[in-house]
Amino acid sequence: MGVEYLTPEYEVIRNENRCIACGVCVRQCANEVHAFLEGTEKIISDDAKCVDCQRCVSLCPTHALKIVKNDCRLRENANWDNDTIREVYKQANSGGVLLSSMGNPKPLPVYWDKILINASQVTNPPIDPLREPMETRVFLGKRPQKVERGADGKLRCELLPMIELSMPIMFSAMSYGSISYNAHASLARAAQALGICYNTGEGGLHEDFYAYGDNTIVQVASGRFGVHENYLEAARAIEIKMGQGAKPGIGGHLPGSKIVGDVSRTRMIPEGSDAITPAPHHDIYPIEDLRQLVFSLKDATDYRKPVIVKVAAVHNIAAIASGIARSGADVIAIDGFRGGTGAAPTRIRDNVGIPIELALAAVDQRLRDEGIRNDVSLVVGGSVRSASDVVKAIALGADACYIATAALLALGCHLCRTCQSGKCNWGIATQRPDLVKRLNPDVGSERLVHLMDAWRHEIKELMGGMGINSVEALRGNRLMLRGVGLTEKELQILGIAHAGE
Amino acid sequence: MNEYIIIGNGVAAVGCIEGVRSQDAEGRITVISKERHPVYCRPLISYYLEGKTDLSRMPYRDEDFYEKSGCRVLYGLASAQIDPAKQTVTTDDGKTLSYTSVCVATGSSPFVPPIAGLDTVPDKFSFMTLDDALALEEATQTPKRVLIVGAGLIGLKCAEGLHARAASITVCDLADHVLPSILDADCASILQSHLEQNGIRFMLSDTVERFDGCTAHMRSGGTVDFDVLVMAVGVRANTALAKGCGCETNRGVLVGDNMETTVSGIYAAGDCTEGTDASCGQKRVLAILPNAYMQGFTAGVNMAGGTARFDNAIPMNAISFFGLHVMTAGTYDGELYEEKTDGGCKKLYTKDDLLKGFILIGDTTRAGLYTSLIRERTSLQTINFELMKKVATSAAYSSEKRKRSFGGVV
Amino acid sequence: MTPKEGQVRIPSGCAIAAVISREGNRMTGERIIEAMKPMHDRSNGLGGGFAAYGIYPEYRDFYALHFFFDSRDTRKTCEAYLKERFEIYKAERIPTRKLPQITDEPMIWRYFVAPLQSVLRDLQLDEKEFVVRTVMHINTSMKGAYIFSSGKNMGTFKAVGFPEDVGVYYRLDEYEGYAWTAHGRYPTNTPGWWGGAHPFTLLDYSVVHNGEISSYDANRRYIEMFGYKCTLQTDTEVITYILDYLIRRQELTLSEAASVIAAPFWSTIEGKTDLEDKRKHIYLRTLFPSLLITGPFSIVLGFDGGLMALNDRLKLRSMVVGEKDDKVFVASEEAAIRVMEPDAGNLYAPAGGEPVIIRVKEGAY
Amino acid sequence: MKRVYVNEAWCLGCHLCEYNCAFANSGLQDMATALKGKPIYPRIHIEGSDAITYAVSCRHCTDPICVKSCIAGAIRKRDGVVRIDQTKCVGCLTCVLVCPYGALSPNENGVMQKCELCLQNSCGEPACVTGCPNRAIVYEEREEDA
Repeated sequence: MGVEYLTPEYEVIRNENRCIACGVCVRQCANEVHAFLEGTEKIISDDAKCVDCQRCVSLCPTHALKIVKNDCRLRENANWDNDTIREVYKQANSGGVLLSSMGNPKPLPVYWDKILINASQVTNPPIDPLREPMETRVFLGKRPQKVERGADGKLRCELLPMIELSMPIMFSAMSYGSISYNAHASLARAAQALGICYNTGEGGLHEDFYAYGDNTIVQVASGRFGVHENYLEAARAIEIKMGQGAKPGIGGHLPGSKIVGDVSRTRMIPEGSDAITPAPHHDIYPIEDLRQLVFSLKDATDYRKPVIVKVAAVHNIAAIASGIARSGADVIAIDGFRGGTGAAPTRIRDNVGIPIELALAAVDQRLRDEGIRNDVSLVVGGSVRSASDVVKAIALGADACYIATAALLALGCHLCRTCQSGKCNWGIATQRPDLVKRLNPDVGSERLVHLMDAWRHEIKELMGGMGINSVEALRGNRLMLRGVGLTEKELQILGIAHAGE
Repeated sequence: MNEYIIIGNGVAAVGCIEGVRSQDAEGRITVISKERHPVYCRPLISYYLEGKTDLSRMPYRDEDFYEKSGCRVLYGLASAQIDPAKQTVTTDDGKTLSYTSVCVATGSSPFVPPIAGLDTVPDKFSFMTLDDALALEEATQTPKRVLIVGAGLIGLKCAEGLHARAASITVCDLADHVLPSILDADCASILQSHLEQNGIRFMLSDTVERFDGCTAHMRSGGTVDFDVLVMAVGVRANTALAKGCGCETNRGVLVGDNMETTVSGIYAAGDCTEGTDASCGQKRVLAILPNAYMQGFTAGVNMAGGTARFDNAIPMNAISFFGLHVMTAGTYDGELYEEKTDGGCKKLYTKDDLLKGFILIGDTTRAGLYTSLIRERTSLQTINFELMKKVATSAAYSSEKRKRSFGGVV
Repeated sequence: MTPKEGQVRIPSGCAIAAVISREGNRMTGERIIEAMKPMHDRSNGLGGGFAAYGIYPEYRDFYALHFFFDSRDTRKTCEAYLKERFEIYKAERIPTRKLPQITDEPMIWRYFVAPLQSVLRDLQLDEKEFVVRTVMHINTSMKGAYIFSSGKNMGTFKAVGFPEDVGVYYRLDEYEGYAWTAHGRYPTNTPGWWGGAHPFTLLDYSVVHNGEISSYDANRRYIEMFGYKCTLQTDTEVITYILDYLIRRQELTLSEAASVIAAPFWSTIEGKTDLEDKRKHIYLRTLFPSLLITGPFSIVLGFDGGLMALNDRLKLRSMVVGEKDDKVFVASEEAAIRVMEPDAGNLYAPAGGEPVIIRVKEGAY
Repeated sequence: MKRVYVNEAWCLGCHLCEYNCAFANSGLQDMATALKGKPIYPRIHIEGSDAITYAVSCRHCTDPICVKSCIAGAIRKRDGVVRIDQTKCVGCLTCVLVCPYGALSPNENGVMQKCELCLQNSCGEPACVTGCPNRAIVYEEREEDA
């Protein structure tokens, strides 16, 4: 290949007055952007290799580095913008499907940001979370329709298996393989410390993490990687993955180069073989097949594990959710179109699926209209970015939120969106031992705990402001929300009034 | 209350005081010091001449050391004799002190060979004590021609110390290379040429046959005219006192690992002793400072009723001349690994799966790791010696050992 | 035009009072009317009302449906609707006194009715559920008609005005009941609407409430799954439906229902040493999370044969209880109790979430 | 007492500890001014092989052989911390000869220096610890034989 027409996307700017040539940037960049000019103490940078992950910037002790977007631009064109043209060049160079990682970066509406939260004034006192108890505990799962009493007239206090969470947040599915051992260790340890759950994704459960079983949700995906009896037994709950927000309708492909050592053993596939996750579960074509899988898993685990069914938010999500609610599943997890991924075709990531806010509102209302909302809990994910997003999601009707991108950010991810390269400089989306060790789970788990502690404080503050002292009273409490800048239709779907009303 | 008497006031004495005090806060300690100075380290005297240290910085311990240690020092006295039966020490001014245990730390003295005409030399010195250094300083107020007899450690350090003060320095030695006691000819030549580059003149395989005032007549036939003569032929352990009270002696006072002599209640430490060289297992006088302290400390602990052993003494030296560092340790016995570098060298001797000794000239980075291998008698199979040979690094150890070293209290 | 109840959610502050005779001794409405006077400032003249139990002993087998109609036509349509479903034993205007303080009155009627057995059989519904559905239907679908009382041997009387005036207006001095509850309202909008006044009732459950609950929409959206329609958007309405759901439909006891709506904190539950009690609380909280009511409330629930007073779990609203002989008194302020019975004793403020349940002796009502 | 401990599992070999150390002990306000264009003389050093790296600094041994061996009496242990009186040091390197960890090294003037836990500079906490990006170096209390 001759000239590829691709100018470097970023420019590495080194302040020579500050650079002390310590070489940290040289040693830390897995993309080999920085190098000592041979025989000198001078460091040079190859802009073309830079993915803007900011590892060098973060570690440079004298703050001598910055990465900026290359301002070399093609002639302005509102239709054919730079990125679109670059993509055409790339495809003309390679003939391949474009690959991307993490969530949809396009400027599509973020409904969280168009929803505002209420607070108490005069007619009703705000509650100070520093003075009064403020409860964030939730239970996920199916609730019986009717209270039962024994012959003695006493309540038969028997509940179906549920997932108890100290706060309405879980770490969502990320497979061992797509992320590193240390990233998983961080998630598992944090989940245990926090009293919440993390999720294995479809990569199986590494033997070292069985100890965290009570805080683990194990996934059964269409590839069935790593699924065996002990795996199911170890878990707090089992999640059937039907789809993923970042790439609804397609499967996955973890290249053989990443199927090494423990990853291969944990997935139960030979080293070096590609891990192909089929687009559908080939044993689930219609909904009734799903019911069979749900009950197969329940049978296999003696009805002691709640079953979650995870789907991507797509156009007719309300009807799909209704079907899942009737399939015997205990929890429905819905993943919005902004959800992250270790690798997805760019076109799919950026163009398929719908926003989680609308999906959530539609599903919650549909299940209530059908009187089956108590049969399932709703967990939503796909770009829940902050405590206020969580509060809005709960008020719209979610029982809990799944977060992954925010968790990865806590671990050091800088959203450079090149996970697919396997050269994650932050030790997260990589299996290269020298890179994996960059994520010390002591630090990682502590940062995750910090993040969740902070969010919990914020959730409590927000609830206290509304005069609510338990998250149960927030769930589905849409009166606490108002829209701004939304159309009648959007407000109607969200089931909220406009600000000022 | 126990009465401890320490005869001598060098580093071994300090070790002994600190050893006693680690066990017994009460007992009375008496130090009998021939020199009139509080404890200092003799190796510093060349640095003193060189101007790298001064009298105020030379004391080995703080000014209040003796007071804080509850010790009385009798300066300017030598012990005349020890009576082990009566458990007394009689000083040369006739006082008799009783002891519960006594430590002989009498050190060593320069050996001055009987050379004809030595009495005709007006300015002649030894180079052992601070007083020697002060006298030499006085004698070299104006640049003088200096002749040093002896190219051992003392002679060469003296040469370096006087370098800036002397008009010329000539060093002669019967041996065919410098530092014959610690270097082989090969390594010595590196050092010698470095010293020569710095203006020191050598006359090796040669010695003074006769002095005639300020002229030395050499065996080789030549003459050397000089103003100041320093005799640095060697040292002898001061064993007379111990021998006098029945302790067995050889070249030094014989001691066991607990530093007790062959006479019960009498301990010995420092340059006057002959202990076991752990690198070869033979008895040797190891007249080096770290050993003196550790022997003194061991003696002190045992004198005060504690239990301590010092069984990994090895010969070792760190010395530098005009910026060139030389380190040696152990015995030069066994298979040789050798590296030559620009202006330096490395020699490692291994035998029976152990590192026995080494010589480093020039790069001495982390030399302590090699020393440790000898002292700890580390099996070389348990480490990556191929790596260790090339560079002294704990990377050659197992990760468990590193974990203990860097992740634990050591 | 300012919106009225049901079109918008109107927060309000309030005064409540109640009295009950454990012996079933009947009292006229005079004393409870007097009790509202010292709490005058807790209302603003935009709503007052009373619920009385044991007032219709001669019609005890019939549901007493109290109606507001906005026109004669509405009443006729409504009566026709009722006739298809109920035997109407008696229909009459509720007697009132003209008072200058009470204006804009609607037509106020009561019907003593019994469901037609044939209809019940056709619909496969029990009697109470059938009455509830009728009330829901009329209140949501028949414009201009509103049932504000639907229990047996009890009745609710409410209007726009100060409660002491409302009592006189409805001639409550002429009724005798073994239990009374009263409510004065301080809504935060101007017009008020007769239907929006308290107590709010369904069957024999009546609720007077002081507070503004923050869990409202969570509660509402939950309870609406079970056929209830919260047309008024008031706290009292949703609380009434919740209690109906828990007590009548889920057959929980009063104290169990109280443990759902004013559930103890998890930390309290975990600290319980009575394991059975602990298990019960975990069960109820886990089963009915969306019926937890947060925010300030003090309520008195009236039901056939008793009262239950309950505060929110943080006790963000005042409520005191006192007693004398066979009578038990509940009010927002002690002054109100003193008016009813100057010598009332055992006065105390129940803790948040601790239900006070008073029942009339079996057979005495 | 608190000491600096190193866990090679997390050491990235980035050498930041060395630079942070050199800067902390430079007495200067700005790292670039302090370290630009000159060799650095840190008191902590990264060592390692192809597979592992780790930082080495003074262990503040319970029974420090350097203290016993110093010919100038310049190395003393006080309050658990082994310190060098640089005014007394004559640069003989005997301490280098005896230290089994390789924790001592000379400064640019040939005077010995070693980690003194940043107790003598303005850092408060060892700079190598605060600057370590992966918590491979920690400053904490540990039990003997732990």
